[in-house]
Amino acid sequence: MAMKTLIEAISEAMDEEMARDERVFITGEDVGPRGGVFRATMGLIDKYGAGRVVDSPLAELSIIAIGIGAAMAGLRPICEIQFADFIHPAMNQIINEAAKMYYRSDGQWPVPMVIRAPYGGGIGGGLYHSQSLEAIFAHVPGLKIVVPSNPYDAKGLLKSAVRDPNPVMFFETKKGYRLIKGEVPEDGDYTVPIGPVNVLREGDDLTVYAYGIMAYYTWQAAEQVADEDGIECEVVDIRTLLPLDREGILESFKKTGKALIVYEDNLTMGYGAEIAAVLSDDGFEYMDGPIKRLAGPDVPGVPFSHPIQEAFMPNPKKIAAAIRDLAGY
Amino acid sequence: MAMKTLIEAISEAMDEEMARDERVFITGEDVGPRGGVFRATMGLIDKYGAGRVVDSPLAELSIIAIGIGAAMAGLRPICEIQFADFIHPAMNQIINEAAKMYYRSDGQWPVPMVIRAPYGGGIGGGLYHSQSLEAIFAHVPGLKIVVPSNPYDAKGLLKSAVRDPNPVMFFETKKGYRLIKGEVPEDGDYTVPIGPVNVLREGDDLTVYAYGIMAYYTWQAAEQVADEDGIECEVVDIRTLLPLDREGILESFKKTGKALIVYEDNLTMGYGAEIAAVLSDDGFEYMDGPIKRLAGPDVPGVPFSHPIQEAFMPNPKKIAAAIRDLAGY
Amino acid sequence: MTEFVTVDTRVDGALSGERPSDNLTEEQLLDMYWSMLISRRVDERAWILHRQGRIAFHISGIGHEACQVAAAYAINRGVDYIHPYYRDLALVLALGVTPAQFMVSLFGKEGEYSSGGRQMPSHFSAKWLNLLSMSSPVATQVPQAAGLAFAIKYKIEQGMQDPDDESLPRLALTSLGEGSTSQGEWHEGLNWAGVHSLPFVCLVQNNIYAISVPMEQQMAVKNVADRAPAYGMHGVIVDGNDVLACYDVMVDAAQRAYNLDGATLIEAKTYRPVPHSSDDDDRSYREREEVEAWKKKDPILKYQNALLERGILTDELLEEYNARAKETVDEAMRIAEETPWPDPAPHLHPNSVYAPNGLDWKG
Amino acid sequence: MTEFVTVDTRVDGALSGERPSDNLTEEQLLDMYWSMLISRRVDERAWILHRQGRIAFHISGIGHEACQVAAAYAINRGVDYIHPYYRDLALVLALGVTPAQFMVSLFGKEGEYSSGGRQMPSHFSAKWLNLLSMSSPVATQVPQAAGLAFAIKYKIEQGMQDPDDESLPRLALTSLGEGSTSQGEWHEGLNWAGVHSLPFVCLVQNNIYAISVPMEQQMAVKNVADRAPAYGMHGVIVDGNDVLACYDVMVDAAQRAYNLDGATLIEAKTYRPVPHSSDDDDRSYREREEVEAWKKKDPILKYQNALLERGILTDELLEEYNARAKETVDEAMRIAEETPWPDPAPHLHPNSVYAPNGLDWKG
Ligand SMILES: Cc1ncc(C[n+]2csc(CCOP(=O)(O)OP(=O)(O)O)c2C)c(N)n1
Ligand SMILES: Cc1ncc(C[n+]2csc(CCOP(=O)(O)OP(=O)(O)O)c2C)c(N)n1
Ligand SMILES: [Mg+2]
Ligand SMILES: [Mg+2]
Repeated sequence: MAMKTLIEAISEAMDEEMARDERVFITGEDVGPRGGVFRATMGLIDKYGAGRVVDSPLAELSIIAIGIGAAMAGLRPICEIQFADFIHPAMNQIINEAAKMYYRSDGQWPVPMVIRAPYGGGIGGGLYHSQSLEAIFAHVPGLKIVVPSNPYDAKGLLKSAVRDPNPVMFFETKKGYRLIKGEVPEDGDYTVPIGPVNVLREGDDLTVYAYGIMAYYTWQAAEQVADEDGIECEVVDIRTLLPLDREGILESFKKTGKALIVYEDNLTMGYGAEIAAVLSDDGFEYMDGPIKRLAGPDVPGVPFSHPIQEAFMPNPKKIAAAIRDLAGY
Repeated sequence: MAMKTLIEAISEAMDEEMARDERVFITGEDVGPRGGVFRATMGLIDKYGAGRVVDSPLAELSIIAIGIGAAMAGLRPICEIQFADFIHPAMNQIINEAAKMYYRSDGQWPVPMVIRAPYGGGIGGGLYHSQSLEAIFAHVPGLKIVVPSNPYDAKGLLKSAVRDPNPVMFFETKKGYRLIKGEVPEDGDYTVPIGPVNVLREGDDLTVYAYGIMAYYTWQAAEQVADEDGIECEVVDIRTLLPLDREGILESFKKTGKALIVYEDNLTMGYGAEIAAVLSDDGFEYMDGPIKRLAGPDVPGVPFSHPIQEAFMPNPKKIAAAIRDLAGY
Repeated sequence: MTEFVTVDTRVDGALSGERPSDNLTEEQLLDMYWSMLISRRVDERAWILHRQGRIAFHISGIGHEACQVAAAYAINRGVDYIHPYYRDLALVLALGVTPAQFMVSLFGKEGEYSSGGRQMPSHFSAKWLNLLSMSSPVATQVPQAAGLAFAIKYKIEQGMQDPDDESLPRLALTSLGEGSTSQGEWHEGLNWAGVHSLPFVCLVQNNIYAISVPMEQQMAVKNVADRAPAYGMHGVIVDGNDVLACYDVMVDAAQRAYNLDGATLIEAKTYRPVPHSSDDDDRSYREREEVEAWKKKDPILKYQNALLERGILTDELLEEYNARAKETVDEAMRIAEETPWPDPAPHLHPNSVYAPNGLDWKG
Repeated sequence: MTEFVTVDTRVDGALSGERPSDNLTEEQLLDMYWSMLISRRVDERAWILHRQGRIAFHISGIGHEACQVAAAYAINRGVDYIHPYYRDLALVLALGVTPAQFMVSLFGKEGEYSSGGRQMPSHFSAKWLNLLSMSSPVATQVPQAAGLAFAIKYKIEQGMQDPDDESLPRLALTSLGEGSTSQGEWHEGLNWAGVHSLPFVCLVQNNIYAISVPMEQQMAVKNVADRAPAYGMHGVIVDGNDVLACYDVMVDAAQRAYNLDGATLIEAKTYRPVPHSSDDDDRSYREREEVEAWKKKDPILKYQNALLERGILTDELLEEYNARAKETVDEAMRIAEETPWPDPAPHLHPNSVYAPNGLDWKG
């Protein structure tokens, strides 16, 4: 095992999948010589050529549509959207097309493609370089949605995504790209299955659900409240948001009876709403307190100005406070 | 008062607002001589001219963007999207632009516009003429979202929408256009405020939350179970989905302690998730049973074939059954 | 970078040099006639079924048969990719979808060929013919077809496909109406086709209306093909009611694609003599005289007369064809009626939503 | 329907007839020089601040000053609508945004002029100048600007506005980079402008790169303006580093708009001699020689030399201007530093999200 950053793990996954399968190609803005604005595809054009690492025109819907067409023709596109905030022009292609193709053709036309997009705030990106988009897409049957929280999962899940015969949206915490480090097997082709949630930390007092960088922050907060207050949280990293592992979600709740859901996206209709809905129905008999959500406020975006941004974003401190509140219920 | 269909009420609202305010204009596909494919704008071009009832090119993002630009310049656009299913090309303009404009300019540029779109299934429309889109937009702070269930509300809410200084999405149940009839004041300029929920029927046993045609069906089901089983449901018509009237939602729940949420959209991350999340947090201490959702299954669309469509759609019978189940909890 | 291409105005019939259609055998010429005729008859029956209240919806290809059948015959049928639009009934029948399959789809009966009855009629799909699956939002197929064409070029360039292997798709053809070219999807799709010089053909069936909206409220050009230069594409205008003229330009475009010599935008000028769909009433937006005038230019009539004149078609043959068409349609109807309604359960099951893990899709 | 417009290639300087710029007074000529200079100096200071780690981000207008300042001076400044893009620093300063306001925005300090500090720097907005609010997704402003132009024409046609009233906006100008023309938003916006012959001007600042992606991977035409005919728009190509040439074509376009005579697409050929933004490193995608060659064509240098040659600018004046520029920038910096950080609360309050009920917005 070697220590890798999140983005290194992601780059490695793409590199290995391209080496493994000639059908895999990458397209997106600046993915070629520039190596992507976050450098996730750095060096791949030198290794695999401009035919397989294709700088697209500045046109997101076409990036996705080219991917859909190529996937139906048997290739394995990895489409990079430079920032998740710019995925909206492609929503028609993703929601009405990629997600519905297999179903609408009664299985005739699968769409095996991956859509990678850096998401999330806290990097001074303002309204349009900070968005979380998972909630909207989590309402779209036919998509799979993955949001890894650590390098091991990121690499293993991305490889699974490339091999999955369905459209997989792969959201990457850009704030965590270089911040989050972790062990990744030195070599050897491992995958992490798309589907099951992952318990990052066991505990009996309450369950905190999160994904992406919020799972990372939650784990930090959980360690802190364990140290300082003796509160033992179970931290469930949802990882695959769609299709949701309902049993996995419920299992922990049956033990603790208390749930906090953390996400940085706007509160209302954010992904935590679905977790709360599942728990308050299937988990009703285990409920031992209100289902709490800690999320971004309902304003149209993450503000740029530093103090406002900080006030917007959940962080380990706010999470710890929410844990203490709920534990004390 | 006169009996009107839902669509008549909607047409009247537009007619009266155009007569009242020269800034109001309509654009969309086939809204001119054709009067809209559902005939909502029938006759308006004769009355107000082709300058105010403007057949757009077949291009939804431009319909919305023209509306945004015109609204910022002081007009009052009513943009018609022919079927909600075709709004996706405009999601960038709605989510990233219309919704965020006022906030991103610190109040410099309001966007007073209305986006009308017929939604919903049960009319043999298959995957692309049956969609419910409210859940996705309900996650977008800056938008207001209205879904009327009856002619009186439809007319009054649409007039409020035209006068609202914000972008208002107005979803119209196309199945209910001619099916749902109700009393509408003969003349006299009334409005219904955007915001508060409306209790359609009082009851102590449990609360059913719904909107649009599902509120209409729910009311029918509630009458039936009252007659047949003596179960008294409170039926809360949410009407304004964003911003949500949290107090209005909670008020009924505090009385009944049991909630069923009905929507025809896909279950997962549908609008009912947010209601469940609100109730299981702020309403926890009143909970007297699991929060139940009755919704469309998680398949990518409403199928065309009649028996499959029927199996997909919630209807009064299924709602009554869900009410009985919950009442018996 | 492809050079601009000036627009070729074959609509005036000013064809010079050898015409590919000159090489069509009598049998082929008659096959094409049959394809147009059977499509028309199936289509007419659908209107009748709708009027009888037996089906809920029909959207028609009447009037568009010439350019569609020409397209099917000019390419490698059943092998090249076709990403069609809802008016392409003649195209998909010429490709190999059967009248019975289409009839079943009108009802949404069990085992419906394109979607298992999940989609509305005329939302074609037939993997076995490399006919792609249609949605309703217009123009979405255009950039996807560029993606199919991209894959063809990719496979050739990466040594995964022999460029001359006729058992594999060598072009992607997509079609749509003139109104749909207002969509950003069209712009972005054609832009890719031009930038990457893809084996791509875009067939715009210009019937001068998008439901009720006429050309001049749709675009500020006289011809859709006038936009080809904006994408470095070859642009052609053709009389869309003249099947052989359409065949000529389609063959030309197909050859260009097979040679990886650039993408082509074909504008077929035609007309829809019937309402937009069974939900439409076209009297609100166009004069009856206009409709009647166009009916005189009917593509089937036109071709029929040409073939009669050339002695390829005879009155007996014509009678035989009409009888065969009626039989075929009756038989298709019988099959559709006898087909049972589907059991909803599998169509609402999660397994219907996702392709199974481990499926190694090869296209 | 507007007729096609052949592209005018003023890039070669082949101007004939009277040039609007011939009528500019010396004062106006010097004002324009000052506008270019102050923008450059503010911009350079922003780069320094970033290098010093005092600000987090800067996106630059360096190299683009000529076409931007020309645009500001050719229209009815502060009255006509401008829907800009992030590189338009010189344009917005020439319009009336102050260097201090811009400096405050670099930090996101309290009361920031465009968004209260909610947006990243260079996301301009100034209602009092009819400068519209920018987002980051490229090209979204284009169809919105068509909407602004639509409103102008609407008000005139409905008798709500006197067409000659210069106190009201009579055109909408929007600008963007060449890469952004690949977006469907651009297509749909220009299509409206053409169909409705709107008082609309689209200024494409073609610096031949979209971040790292060069023209030839972006479009299959040599000039963006080659696409104007596809929209029934007037198309013009101009040397974007020649402020007076830009002024000439801008005046022409503005007059056309004021006369409701049609929409114009202007392509200003220019270059970005600096990285795309402070996050970029342009060495991975272009040769230093190319950058150096373009630096020789710097628009300020070019204009300065022309003015010196004509005796309008003198060495003393130049020195004075430079001193004044330094002072202005220093003062702007001082103000920015002294401005406090904002209190987050009002920016996260629901009241910040929705315009209040009852507001009767008049634009
Ligand atoms: C994105 C989208 N918007 C609206 C519609 C509704 N609609 C269906 S067909 C049509 C007109 C299409 O006109 P055109 O492209 O000219 O094709 P034609 O039907 O004339 O062959 C419209 C508006 C749609 N299907 N998709
Ligand atoms: C929809 C969208 N996609 C991607 C981006 C990221 N991005 C910002 S600027 C830019 C390049 C723009 O190039 P061009 O239009 O040529 O303008 P220039 O920066 O060269 O002036 C890109 C890709 C964006 N802002 N919006
Ligand atoms: Mg048409
Ligand atoms: Mg550029």
